[in-house]
Amino acid sequence: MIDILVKISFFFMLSSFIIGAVGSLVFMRNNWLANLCGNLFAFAGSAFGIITSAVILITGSVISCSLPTSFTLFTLSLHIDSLSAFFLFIISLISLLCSIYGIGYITHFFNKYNIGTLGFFYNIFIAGMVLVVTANNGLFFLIVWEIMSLASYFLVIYEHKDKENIKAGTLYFVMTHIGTAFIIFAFLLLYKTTGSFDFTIIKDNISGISPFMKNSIFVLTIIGFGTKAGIIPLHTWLPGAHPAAPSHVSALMSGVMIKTGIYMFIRIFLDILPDAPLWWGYTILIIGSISSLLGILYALIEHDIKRLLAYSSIENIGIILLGLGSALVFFSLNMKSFAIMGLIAALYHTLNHSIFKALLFMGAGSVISGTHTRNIEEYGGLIKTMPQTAFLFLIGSMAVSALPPFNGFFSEWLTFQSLFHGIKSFSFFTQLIFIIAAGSLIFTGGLAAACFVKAFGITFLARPRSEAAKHAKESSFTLRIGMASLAVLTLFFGLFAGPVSSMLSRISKSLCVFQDSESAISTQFHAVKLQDDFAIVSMPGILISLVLFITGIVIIIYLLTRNQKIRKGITWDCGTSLTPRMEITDTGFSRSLITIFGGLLKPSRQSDIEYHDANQRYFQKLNIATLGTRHDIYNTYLYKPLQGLVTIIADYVKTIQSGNINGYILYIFIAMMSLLLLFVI
Amino acid sequence: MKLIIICIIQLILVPALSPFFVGIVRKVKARLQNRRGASVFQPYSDIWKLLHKDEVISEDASWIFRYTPYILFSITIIVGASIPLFVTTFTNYFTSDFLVVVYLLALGTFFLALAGLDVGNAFGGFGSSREMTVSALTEAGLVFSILVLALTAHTTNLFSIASHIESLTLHSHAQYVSICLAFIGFIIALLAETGRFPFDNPSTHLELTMIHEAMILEYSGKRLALIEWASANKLLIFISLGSNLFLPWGIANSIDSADIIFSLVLFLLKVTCFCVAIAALESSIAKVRYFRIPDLLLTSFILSVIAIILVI
Amino acid sequence: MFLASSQFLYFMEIMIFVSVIFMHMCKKNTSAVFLYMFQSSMLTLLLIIISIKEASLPFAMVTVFTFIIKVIIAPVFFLNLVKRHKFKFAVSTYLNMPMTLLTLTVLLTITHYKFLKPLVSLAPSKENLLLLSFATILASIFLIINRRGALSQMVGILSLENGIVSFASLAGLEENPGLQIGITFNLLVWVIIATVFVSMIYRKFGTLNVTTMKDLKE
Amino acid sequence: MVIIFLISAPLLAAILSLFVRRNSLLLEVFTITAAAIELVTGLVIAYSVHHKGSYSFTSYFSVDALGIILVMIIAVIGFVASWYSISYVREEAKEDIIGFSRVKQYYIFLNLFLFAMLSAVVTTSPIIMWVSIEGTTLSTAFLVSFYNKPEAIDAAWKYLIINSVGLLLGFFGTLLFFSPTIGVSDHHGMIHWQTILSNASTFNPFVAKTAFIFVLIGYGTKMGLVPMHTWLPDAHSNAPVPISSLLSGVLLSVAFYAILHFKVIVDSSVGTEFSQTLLIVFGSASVLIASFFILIQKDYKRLFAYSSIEHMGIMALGFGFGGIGAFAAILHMIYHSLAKPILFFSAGNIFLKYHSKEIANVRGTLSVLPITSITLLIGFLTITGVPPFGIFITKLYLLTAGIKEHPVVTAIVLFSFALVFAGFLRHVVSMIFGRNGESIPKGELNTGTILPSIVLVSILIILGFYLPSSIKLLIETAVSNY
Repeated sequence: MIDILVKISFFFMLSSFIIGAVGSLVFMRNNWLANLCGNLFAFAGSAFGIITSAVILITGSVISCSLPTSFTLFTLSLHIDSLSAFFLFIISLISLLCSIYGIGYITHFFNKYNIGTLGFFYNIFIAGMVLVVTANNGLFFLIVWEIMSLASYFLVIYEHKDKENIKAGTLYFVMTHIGTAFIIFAFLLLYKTTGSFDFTIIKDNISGISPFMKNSIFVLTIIGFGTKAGIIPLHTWLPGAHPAAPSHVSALMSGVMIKTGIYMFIRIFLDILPDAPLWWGYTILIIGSISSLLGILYALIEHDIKRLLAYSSIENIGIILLGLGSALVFFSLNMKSFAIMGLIAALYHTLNHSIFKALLFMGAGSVISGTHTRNIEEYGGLIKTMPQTAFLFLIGSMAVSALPPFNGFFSEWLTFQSLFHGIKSFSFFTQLIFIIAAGSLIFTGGLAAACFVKAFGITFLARPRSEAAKHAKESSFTLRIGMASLAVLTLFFGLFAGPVSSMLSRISKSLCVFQDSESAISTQFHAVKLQDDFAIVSMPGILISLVLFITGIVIIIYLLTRNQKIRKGITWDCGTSLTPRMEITDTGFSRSLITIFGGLLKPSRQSDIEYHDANQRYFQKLNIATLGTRHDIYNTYLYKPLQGLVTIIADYVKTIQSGNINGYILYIFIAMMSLLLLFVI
Repeated sequence: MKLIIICIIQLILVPALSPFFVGIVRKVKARLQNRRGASVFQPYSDIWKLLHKDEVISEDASWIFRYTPYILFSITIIVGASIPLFVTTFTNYFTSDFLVVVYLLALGTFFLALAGLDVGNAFGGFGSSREMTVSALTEAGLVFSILVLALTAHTTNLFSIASHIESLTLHSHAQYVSICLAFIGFIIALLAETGRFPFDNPSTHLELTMIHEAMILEYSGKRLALIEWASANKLLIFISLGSNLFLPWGIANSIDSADIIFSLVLFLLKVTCFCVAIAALESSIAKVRYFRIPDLLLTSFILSVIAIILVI
Repeated sequence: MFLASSQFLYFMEIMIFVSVIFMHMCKKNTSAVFLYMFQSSMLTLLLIIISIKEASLPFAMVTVFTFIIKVIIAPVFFLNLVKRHKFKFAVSTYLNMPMTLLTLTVLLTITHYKFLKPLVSLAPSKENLLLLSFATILASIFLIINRRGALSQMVGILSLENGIVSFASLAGLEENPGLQIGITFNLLVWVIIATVFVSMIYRKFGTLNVTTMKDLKE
Repeated sequence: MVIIFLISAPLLAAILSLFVRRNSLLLEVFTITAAAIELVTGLVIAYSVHHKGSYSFTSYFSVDALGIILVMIIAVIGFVASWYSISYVREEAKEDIIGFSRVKQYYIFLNLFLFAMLSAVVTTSPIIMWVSIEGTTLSTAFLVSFYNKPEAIDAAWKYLIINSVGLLLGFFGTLLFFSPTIGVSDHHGMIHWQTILSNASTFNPFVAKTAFIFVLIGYGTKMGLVPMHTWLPDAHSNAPVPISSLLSGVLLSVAFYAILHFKVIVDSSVGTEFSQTLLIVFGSASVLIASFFILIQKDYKRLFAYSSIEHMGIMALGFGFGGIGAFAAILHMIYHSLAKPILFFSAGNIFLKYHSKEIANVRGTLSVLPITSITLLIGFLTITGVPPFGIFITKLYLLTAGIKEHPVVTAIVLFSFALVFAGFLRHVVSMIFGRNGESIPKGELNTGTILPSIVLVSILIILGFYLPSSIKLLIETAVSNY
């Protein structure tokens, strides 16, 4: 009964997306119709998606269906277990709110770009993601994976009049395609081992796989899906592509799309491939450490608010990988209860990051639609003109900085706890890796707070730094609805950490490998408790005490001092007149951290700066200034050499086509003679 | 009944005593500088005075500037109530995980830094920048130094850590050494977090050196009082953490009245000693250059890492 | 029946091969054309002998047709072309004379080396003949590679075709005579088109040297 | 019977066109009518092949499953190309690039070309096939040199000479294939494929191998396999656009069809491994080398030509890998034939506007030629194998077929695909987006230049999602035959 209902709901979801896609193309000529059609059907589809996933998550049932196609080996087979349903839930939830937000946000594209195509690709994009996490056949998966990439590529280059967007889109599409090539190879190796592309059949037949094959698949998967997830150093496309898309799409890309990579990591390492060796977990932990630490450092450098958020996504992917990596290590060491804990941490952070990153991107989108620039240096004082956006962005900032009582804190706490268990338990080498991971997570946490103080402070506080910021207006109603719902969700998922964790624990246990093992965490409604009383945290407790104490203190102080006068004055200006130029800049704010981490960040340096007022200065010339805006070490040391290598080969190959007909016939002659010599003996 | 009294003591002990200990530090420092110094109760008078003064608020200030003092102060009270002060049986399940404490304090720092940025004067901005830089780097040392104890005690709950460490008979020298190393790391983190020498000069108003003071430059009246009080609380919180986690001997393990009174007295003594030591330390060392700070903080982190490796 | 003896066939085949060698060496376009004429007539002789042996009338018709096209029409076309555009001297070869001859020797050796021997299983009695005509094929390709002149390349292709036809006739790989006439007709069309192109090249580039056409490269 | 109509239609159109004077409309009518007749008769034959497995008429004509696939490809692409030719040639005539005699010449050769291809596919005799394929060279040589520019003549000369050398080698190979029939059949009767195949067991393995090498080199030249491909980019980029699309999309496949015929014979003589190894060698070389050329290409028509080399490599690889690879290769042939004309037609529209083949000179086609840009984009996505278009799945099948026995080759091919994609994307994006410096009038030329592409796009999309069972059956029959 439930099966059928779920299938119907899933079908409705898909058809909504398709109707939305086609409909917005049909109504292309009319901006409003196209906009409404695209977003409302996406909304409806997402709502069905939420229903589908919620039912599966609650009942714990597994839905699978399969349709043969006219192509062999390729069946449209879907398999929604709890893990898929969880990711389906995230996708639907975020796209639901993005669609609401989109209705208002898209209006500023009217008459500039084609609304119909936006609606088309938007719906296709969501449908692609939904199918990616539910597909159960390798070929089907690859097709929807590519459709997702394709749609997102067109969304990235949607504002095609901007050259930078086109460039970012090209890089993105090339990177994702190369990533897909690795994925294809991984699937081919799976096929070679098991003779099928069907995940279920692969899972059943894989036990005899050779270690070499298994490790090859691991490496290929890490590279392939890591490209999508944006792990460092495969992230280079991400900070360009995510900002280039319209903001609600950025929210989806950063919040959800990169998670499909995480989904496949879990699916392949913990579900499909048997018996992960220890070094897999180590590798993921190291990747996670690097991504999280470097990601947030790069975010600190950024002046472009959406690029900053994109880098922060890399950081959060790193944190998720720390959870996943510890889960894998525990799993290899046969400590399944802790493995479940690590997995819960990873899944929880996946959920949380989706929510607050979507919130932040939407906030950024509101700010951009108010000020028409992405440069943080040109913002300032927006808290007065856009108070609600500011408040919601602040919540997002706090959540992403892992500050209690919001959801980011809990998942980071859980990640910390699983890392602590790693430190506690094993051999020296394992311990060292976990110490590195925990250390980088701590630094990441601190730096994230610094980064988002910067992002929020420079954007919304102080006086406006530009005319645009001065005249900004509060964003329209649907935008605020979208953001406010997400803000409520950040608090919700922070507050109900207990129930959500137990749900996640059920999801983890639904994986075959964890079927008969207990989770290391036990949850009550008010608190989450670790095995052996190692740690206890109560998110409601934190929230309640914060609310109680803050209101209490405010009331007490008000009662004590209600007779006092509060005078408004100008900010202390040391006797000069204070201008916005005197406020700290974005660069200035992060300058000291950049200098401290200069060795890692390799900021570019500029020598011989001449000031326009040089004669008034004591130092008339500054020899070296750290600009700290460029950090293309990956280009310099990884991509450029690779590209150079290919170019060199291509230049050699080019000489084949010399234009000389005698040479051409010589090729034929040589080919003929060598074939005769080689094959006919 | 007894429990409720203990609860209330636990709740108000930190805010009630913190100005006193700030006074002690100042007094000792004055003595060491051959001054007579103000009375140890002077901070109480300061707070009282400020609470009754009229206020000037910048016209550029938003609600963040207005409410940060309340948030900050509330957080210090919550944290003050969630750490072991004189009794360990007090099982505060809600907020006494050490990561919660660290992140709650970070929440305060977060808002303080925003408040520094809010009014848009030049000082507030760089104050915030420096504060965030220092706190980002300090956190690692702080967490790892406490983690040493947590791993020794097999729990991350601060009360449980205290009681475990107290009842611990150390088996190996490695554990001694590691706890000592962690303690040094913790002290460095303490000095950085509470804005003491050699990181910050709590009594400066010179833009080259100030961090904390730069952020609160715009505050006056009751809000300044709350912030001053909150930073006093923070100092006491860290001193109590240091004395009750690393040197928990004598802390009450039951709610027996005699034990508790003994423990309270011992607590006051330990904290006083700590304050004297801090004052002495502050008088004997110079403030380091701002860009030397990371070295010191990294030292704290590395020491803790070594301690962890030793403790396992 | 000396004419039908394999000695005589062998002689023809040698003549065909030798004419390719001379095509490599000749300095004038006209002499290349005459060499081709000579080669074709040798081939015709060969075909006549075979058709006599087979005593088949259709085959004789094919031979006649071949004679008309290869010995008369094609050379006439070429000679007209040469006369019209006055390109008397052929464009030089890539390799100098000794090297060219050396390469030809190598090719001849290769064809007689063991590994190609099984090819003669088609007609074991005519081993040397087959190998020699195979050598003619290789030498003709080498001619196209070695010569820079457009006309010489054409002659090379035609000579290659002669080599193949001689091989096929000797090995008995014959087809329906109608089809053979079709093939020869095809060749005629080819010759017409190619001569048009040669004159187009001469008009556009002012030379028959194909190495001047180097614009189409990467 | 109907097959007579099929192949006489283009021939008749060519002959009739000879007598047309000063009325280009009449030429167009002849051509399009002939193309329509081909399409209809092709469908009729397809119907009977689908039902009976093969179709034969007298001992001269026979069409099997793969044959009818090729006939349909020729008919469909021939029709679409004729359709496109009308507006394309009109545009050029309007701009005084070509005069009436050229237009006439164009249509005559176009029809002869179609005739040659059709007869190559439907004949039962290897020699007629050879003559027809040689005929395609001869009929298109003047179309390659159509614009009479120095580089066009250069290209046409290379086309003629290299293909002649190649085809002569192929001819030699074909003759060697007759060796098993010596003494078996009537010596002067016509030798059919079937005759050779039924006697393949008496084929001396050594001769069989030698023969196949010559055939592969020979027809491989026509098919554009590396390293015999050198003429291809020159010729395809210099011919008029509709001809390029026929050359790239159809003729190469016809040449491959010829190779496949010989492959069956040699396989039954010496086993499949020999021919498969050769096909893998040439196929992977083609894919790899072409990918590098695509990466650094500066001329968009040459770009598409190199892409054809790559795709011919894929087809060769498919049959080299065998199994599902062969299925993929035939399916790929269909998709490629449908997709390549889209690219060339778009290129033609762009060329008519921009008057340059350099990628660097073409910018911002999205604002100048919106619909052409979209078709170009779709064509690009199809040809590089991005879903939902079918080539993605055929590429995957190919890799699937290869992974078991030849993992290294598969990896190389996969790498080449990524390279091709990167190169293509870079070029196409730089053409479509960006701002055009000079003022080029906006708007499509006329519907005749875009409708053919749209028709092809719709066929492709339908076939990408849904492969009719009849086509699938045909392909499967073809796979079992070859």
